[in-house]
Amino acid sequence: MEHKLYLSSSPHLRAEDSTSRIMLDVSLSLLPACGAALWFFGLPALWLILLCIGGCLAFEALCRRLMGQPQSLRDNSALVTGLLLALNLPPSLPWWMALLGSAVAIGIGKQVYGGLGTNPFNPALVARVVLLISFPVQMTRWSAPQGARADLLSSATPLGELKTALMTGGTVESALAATGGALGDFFLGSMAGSMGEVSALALLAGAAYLFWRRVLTWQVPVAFLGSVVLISGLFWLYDPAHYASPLFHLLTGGMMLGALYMATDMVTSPVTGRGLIVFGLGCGLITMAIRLFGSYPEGVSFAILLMNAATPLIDRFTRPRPFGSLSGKGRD
Amino acid sequence: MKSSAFSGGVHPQDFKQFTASLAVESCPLPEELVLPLVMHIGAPATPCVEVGSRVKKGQLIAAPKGFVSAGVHASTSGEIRAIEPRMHVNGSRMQAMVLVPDGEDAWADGLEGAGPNELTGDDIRDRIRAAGIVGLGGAAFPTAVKLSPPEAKRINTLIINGVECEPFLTADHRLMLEEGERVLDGIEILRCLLGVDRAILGIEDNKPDAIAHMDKLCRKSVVEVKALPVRYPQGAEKQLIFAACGRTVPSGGLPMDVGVVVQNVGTAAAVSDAIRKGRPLVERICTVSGPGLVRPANLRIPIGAPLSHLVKVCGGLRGRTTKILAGGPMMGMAQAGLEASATKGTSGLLIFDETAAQLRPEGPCIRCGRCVSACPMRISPTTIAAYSRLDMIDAAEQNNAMDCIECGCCSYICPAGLPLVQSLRYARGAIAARRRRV
Amino acid sequence: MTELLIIFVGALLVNNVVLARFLGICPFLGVSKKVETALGMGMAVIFVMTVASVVSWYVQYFILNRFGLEYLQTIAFILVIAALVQMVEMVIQKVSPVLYQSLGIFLPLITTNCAVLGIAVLSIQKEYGFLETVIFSLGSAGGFTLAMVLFAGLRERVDLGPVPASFRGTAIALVTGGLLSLAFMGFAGLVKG
Amino acid sequence: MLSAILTLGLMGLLAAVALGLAARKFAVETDPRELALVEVMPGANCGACGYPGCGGFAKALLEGKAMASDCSPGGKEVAERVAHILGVEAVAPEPEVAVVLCQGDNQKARVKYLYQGLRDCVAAQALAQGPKECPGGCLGLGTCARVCPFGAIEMTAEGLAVISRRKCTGCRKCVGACPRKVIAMTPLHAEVHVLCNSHDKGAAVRKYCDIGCIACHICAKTSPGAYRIDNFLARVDYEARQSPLEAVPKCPTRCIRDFTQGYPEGSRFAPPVVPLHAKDAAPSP
Repeated sequence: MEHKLYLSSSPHLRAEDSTSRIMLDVSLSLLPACGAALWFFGLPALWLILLCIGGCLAFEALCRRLMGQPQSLRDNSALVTGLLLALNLPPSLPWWMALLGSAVAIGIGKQVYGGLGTNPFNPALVARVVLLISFPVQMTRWSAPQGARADLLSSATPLGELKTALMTGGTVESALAATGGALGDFFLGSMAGSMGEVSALALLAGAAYLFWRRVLTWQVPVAFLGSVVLISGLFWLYDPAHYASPLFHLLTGGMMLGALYMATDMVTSPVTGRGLIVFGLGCGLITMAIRLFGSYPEGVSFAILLMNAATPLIDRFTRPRPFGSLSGKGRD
Repeated sequence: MKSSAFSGGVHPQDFKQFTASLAVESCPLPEELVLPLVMHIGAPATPCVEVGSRVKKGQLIAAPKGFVSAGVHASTSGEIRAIEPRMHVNGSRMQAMVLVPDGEDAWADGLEGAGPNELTGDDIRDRIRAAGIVGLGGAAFPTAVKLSPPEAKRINTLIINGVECEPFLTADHRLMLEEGERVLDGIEILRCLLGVDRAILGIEDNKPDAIAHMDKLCRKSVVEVKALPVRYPQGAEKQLIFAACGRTVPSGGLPMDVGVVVQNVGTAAAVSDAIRKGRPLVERICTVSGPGLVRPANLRIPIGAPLSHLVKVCGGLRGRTTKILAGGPMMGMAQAGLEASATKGTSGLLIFDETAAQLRPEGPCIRCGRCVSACPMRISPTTIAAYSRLDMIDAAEQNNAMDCIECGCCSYICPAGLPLVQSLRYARGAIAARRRRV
Repeated sequence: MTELLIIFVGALLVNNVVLARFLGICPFLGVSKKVETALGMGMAVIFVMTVASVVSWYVQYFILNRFGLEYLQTIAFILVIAALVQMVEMVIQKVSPVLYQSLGIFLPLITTNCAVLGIAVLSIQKEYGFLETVIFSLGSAGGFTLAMVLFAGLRERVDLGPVPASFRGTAIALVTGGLLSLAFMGFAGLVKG
Repeated sequence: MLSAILTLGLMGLLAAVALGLAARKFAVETDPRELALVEVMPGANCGACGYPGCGGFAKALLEGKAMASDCSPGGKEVAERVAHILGVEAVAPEPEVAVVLCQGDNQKARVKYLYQGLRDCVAAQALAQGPKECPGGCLGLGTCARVCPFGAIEMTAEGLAVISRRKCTGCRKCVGACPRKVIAMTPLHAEVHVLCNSHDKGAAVRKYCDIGCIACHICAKTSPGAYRIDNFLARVDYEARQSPLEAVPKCPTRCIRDFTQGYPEGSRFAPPVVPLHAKDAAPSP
């Protein structure tokens, strides 16, 4: 043997899944949602998606270069951020705002902390919220879903209609009538909203793939959606005229996108199973608090960001008890 | 009785197809045998023969020093050529006895066995100690020590480890298939010695032939053969105890705290030899395998055979060798060459070529939590590794770093390719050093 | 009852003293490197803020208003708060030296903590009654503690990572604080605070 | 106006009385010297003294457990001030600096195997005694640089630790951290060092290192008394009166280095321009 051997610490076998593969899986699973966006909002949606992805990749490369760090495009995480950001934006957003969002997501949301894995907040959501607060008009100017022949008619989201109706003394029914949609349409995605959040069907299909690939774990979606159903259900049973049904809450706004993709972001959620459940419950609780009582019609993004902030604390208090530790004995 | 599943664990590809169906073959004697004075956990043995003296197979050449120690026996007849530092499988040079075989392979005189009821418990224990038997599963803890629990600890269950959960390795598998009687005899001796009437032989269910065979043999005895669902690290002591009889060894405690003694099947076979034939531990079965080897095999090797000799017996290297491991791929030690020699604990020698050894480049932790859910000791490897990297030893200790058993599940599953086990080992080393100082 | 709840939630979340009113930034940045110290500081602030508000309320309504000395509000409040904090400092030093050591220089800083003075003044401005003042200051101090602890958790985590050299320390803490404040904006309008 | 003054005055008086009572009731005994001691410490909290931080050292001093001269980063100055506060005689410590006794970077020294894993010398050393063929050479993974509280150690691009003699305060942290014991404490006045740490025989050293000591004895012959060969490794006798300088250019493997002429190859530290003994005279920051 004239060449040198490799030496490393045990173990010497490695599982197949790598970071870049996981990120690629997430991107692949978002394809149905992208397709739905294209179907309902037409070519502008495609441009916006490509712009966000391109922007994120470019800013990622730029930041790494400025910091004198090795390039990290190959881990595919910027791709995921770009995709998720695009799907969180209204289809009629001016192009430069999308670029600005990409810069915020990658720069402030992620690279400033040292890159992948270190950011405490979900980068795409940081960008979305920054845009929402900076450009409230453009960020809430929704185009109605018109299929491929998009004629960019302005319209309000079902949640927006609901909030307006309730504030002006209307009822849930009048709000639903104003959106002109049925729950079935919401499920397929035929409603106004951010590009990726409209079609629950497409999102569920993608999530099923992720679940099969074992990238997605059940805790956050189940806890998140479960607590939303529970809370909205209680209020709905109490007064159906002024509180929308659980199904309405599940299918509208960013609920599906948030619960299946944004809240399940590995980097910004807890590492333990118990922690993930607490995280999901917290997301659901805050989302419903904002939706029912807040001034914003939609609270998913804020809820996830707030729970992102609580993640280090959740991790600390759900630290697993070692096998055989005295307090853990009862569980066995 | 139903078997409980321990939490965590992983399912690596087992690669046992290389050698699982190959009968154990004898390994020819090498030109020299290198017997390190430390082949066990505990104090090094002290040489008790002079350089240049002629020794017979089975003769004690280095005596144990203290209670936790084990003697070294000549694994063939020949001449002690030197006592000098030689490369050990642990990677450093350590004092070893170099034995040049004379080719006769003649047993020492006076090695006599005993019948089933001739010996008292203390006699058996003394014979096991005198035979230099250590745990043959890999940890190499002196067996006699394990068999001498303090009075206060009541032992009521003997668990025999036939799990062999490490990929590639088939030594225990073949031993049970080919010499099941010897294993069973050893189990019976150990059982009587400990005075327990419950013995469980745990075997993973990827070895159905061994399960069937041992089940048939054990029908007449009280030994219960238990098929365990495949999961790494089933063979780790605490996990095996939990899987086999549902008891939880307390954190920082020993199996005896829950009334259990665990022994490996190979150890049981060695105990049988020591009692029935009076023969000390001079050989073991070692799986020599891996894609980088011409002819993988299960070899019955004399203790102290150089690794290079084992490779030669197996037809030599094939392709571009990238990695050499002593032991299994999950917990075994990487070697810088073939210079070292097999010790009592060397259950396998694995040769990887470039298809197997490519570790993925390290990336940042993405907090996926897979290491946390894979950890059979239920600690948080990624958290401890982060602290370890910054030398935050206090924080690592608070996060239960000392519970780590270095099974390798976390590093195996990590998508970022982080050397988590190494970080944990580093933290554990620092914690232990600090505890010694205080 | 609902009124009090609204005041409490409003002070705790919607108009969070640190993240929405931007008062008390000094300890927010200074004592937030560890969750334990942040929690200790939070507890100290809960105590000081509540007592200070209550005493200030009495001073306002029973002394200043009675003698027509409303213009002395700021100086009188500062006097009361400073004396209180000194007292707390002495007690903590005696009772819990460990807590005293970790709070260190920041205990005297509560003296000049604008949050404490701010909440005392705000509850007068909002013309709260006695019970409302107590609830308001408890909520505000609770919000301060909540923000501190969340922020300390985030900082502990961020400090483990490879933050670029130019952002290390206060810079990244401010970025994180900004993002946290952003997230808290979601509570806007939750109750009319 | 009067009422304002009276009110405020009364309130102030009330507060003062309350505070005074509290101060008496909750008084905590502290040794005023402790504060004074912490004041004069360097404040690096490096732990070189063996106590937790400068505060811990001050406590230990007061309890008589530590010596005034135990603070090596502070050197003579701190020792004197501490002694003054404690009212004892100062014993000035001999100033020392740490030196990495190796020049075998990745270019000059051969590796035993290709290491994959933690970028840490202690972790690498645990794997078959480290990736370098040389049993004593610098592993170059930067454990010492990480533990140095003064930023006095840099890692060259080719993987060699170099210690700045200016920034080093002699706290010995790196000495304790190095798994290969390649860092030695040397007197500050010594400027010539044999930069090799291998006790192997010359032939063995030649095989794995271009710049290691081969124990040829030329240095000992050129500058008699200034060097001694200790188990196949030359060492400068720092106590000797003879100057070791003459032997520096004669060394066939160039492993003897005169530090006034610069640091080992690859270091970005500027070579010292003034003689190093002048360090004491240099204005302290």
